[in-house]
Amino acid sequence: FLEDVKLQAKGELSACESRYQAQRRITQALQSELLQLYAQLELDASGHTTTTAGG
Amino acid sequence: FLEDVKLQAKGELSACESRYQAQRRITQALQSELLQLYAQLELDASGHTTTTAGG
Amino acid sequence: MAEDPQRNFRSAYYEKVGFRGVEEKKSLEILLKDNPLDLEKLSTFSQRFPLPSMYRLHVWKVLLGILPPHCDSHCLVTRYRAEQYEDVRDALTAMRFAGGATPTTDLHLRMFQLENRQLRRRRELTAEDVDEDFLAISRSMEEIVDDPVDCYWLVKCFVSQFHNKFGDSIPHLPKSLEHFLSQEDPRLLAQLRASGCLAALPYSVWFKRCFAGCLPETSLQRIWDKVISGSCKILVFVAMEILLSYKIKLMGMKPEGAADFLSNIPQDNTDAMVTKAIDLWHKHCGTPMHSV
Repeated sequence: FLEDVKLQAKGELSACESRYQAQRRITQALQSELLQLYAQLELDASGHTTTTAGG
Repeated sequence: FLEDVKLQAKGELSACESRYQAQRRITQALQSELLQLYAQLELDASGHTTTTAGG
Repeated sequence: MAEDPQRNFRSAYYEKVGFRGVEEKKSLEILLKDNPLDLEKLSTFSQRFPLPSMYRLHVWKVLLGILPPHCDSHCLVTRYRAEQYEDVRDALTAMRFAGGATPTTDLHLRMFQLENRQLRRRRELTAEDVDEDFLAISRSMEEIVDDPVDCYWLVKCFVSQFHNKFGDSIPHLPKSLEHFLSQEDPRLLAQLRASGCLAALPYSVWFKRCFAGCLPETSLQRIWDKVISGSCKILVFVAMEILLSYKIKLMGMKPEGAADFLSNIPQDNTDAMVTKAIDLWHKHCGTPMHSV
């Protein structure tokens, strides 16, 4: 009986844990996408400045 | 004893739930930041075109 | 206790007229009433008998660990699974990997890659990031499962379990096919070897995609019953039965022609082929009690 309760809890916890882990992977993916975008924005900004200076 | 095990399981599950919720808030913040950045990048891109056309 | 003669008569009768399934369905229903579910018994059942279609997806989910053995938890866990699906899907939408027009199979591939930390940034994606094996399995699963959440979880867990459990065995399956073919039809084997066809067989469709895209879903799901419940050997016997069925045709073919033909076999007779393949598998590997 006790084992049964433990097993049931384990099943629920592992599904909950998997949902949490997915969130962590999502965070990582979003962060790396954001980093890339910021880098691009800066590149664009500096490119823009050059154009303005040239004109 | 049984009650004890059940309570412990409940505690672990609710800890997992709150970790999940915290991580979820993070990803939602990141997602809205991402949306804004995309918008800004597109604005820059279209602004750029106008400048070139004007010059 | 004496056996119930009437029951035996009825079973024999059902068997004769093709209603053996009625008895099987009843015994599966008894297994499904267990709480917690007995995974070993469910595996054994689905190794021995075809799963009735009304219970197939439920049994698959339990065997693949998408649902836990305790039935009282199914409701909660189903909610967790649905939330996880939505979380990953929404993130991919935010990252512009997916939009309204993205085919479900592509979305599911990216979701799978994100969950396995294999998703590269959108601008860095190359043709190598398109996993054709995953997509083929995903397309077939989509024909079998209506609900996208269920479909994603089934593909994800099917593919993961297949790699974890059988990853080491898959490279040996072609040798295994030769071994069993040498017992069933040594002349055919010799002929295939001599003509060069043996080396050109579509092994990756057969053994990496588990026949997805090669057989229609009605036949496919009966093979996947066996794979999901723990056997990759069944794939060898399906391959062998295909070779035996088209023996005469194959005898006169060149390797390219054979590869082409076997990758696009006629779809009309596949149910009977799968039935024969399962019989062959039981014959060579024994009727499984706790078999692999």
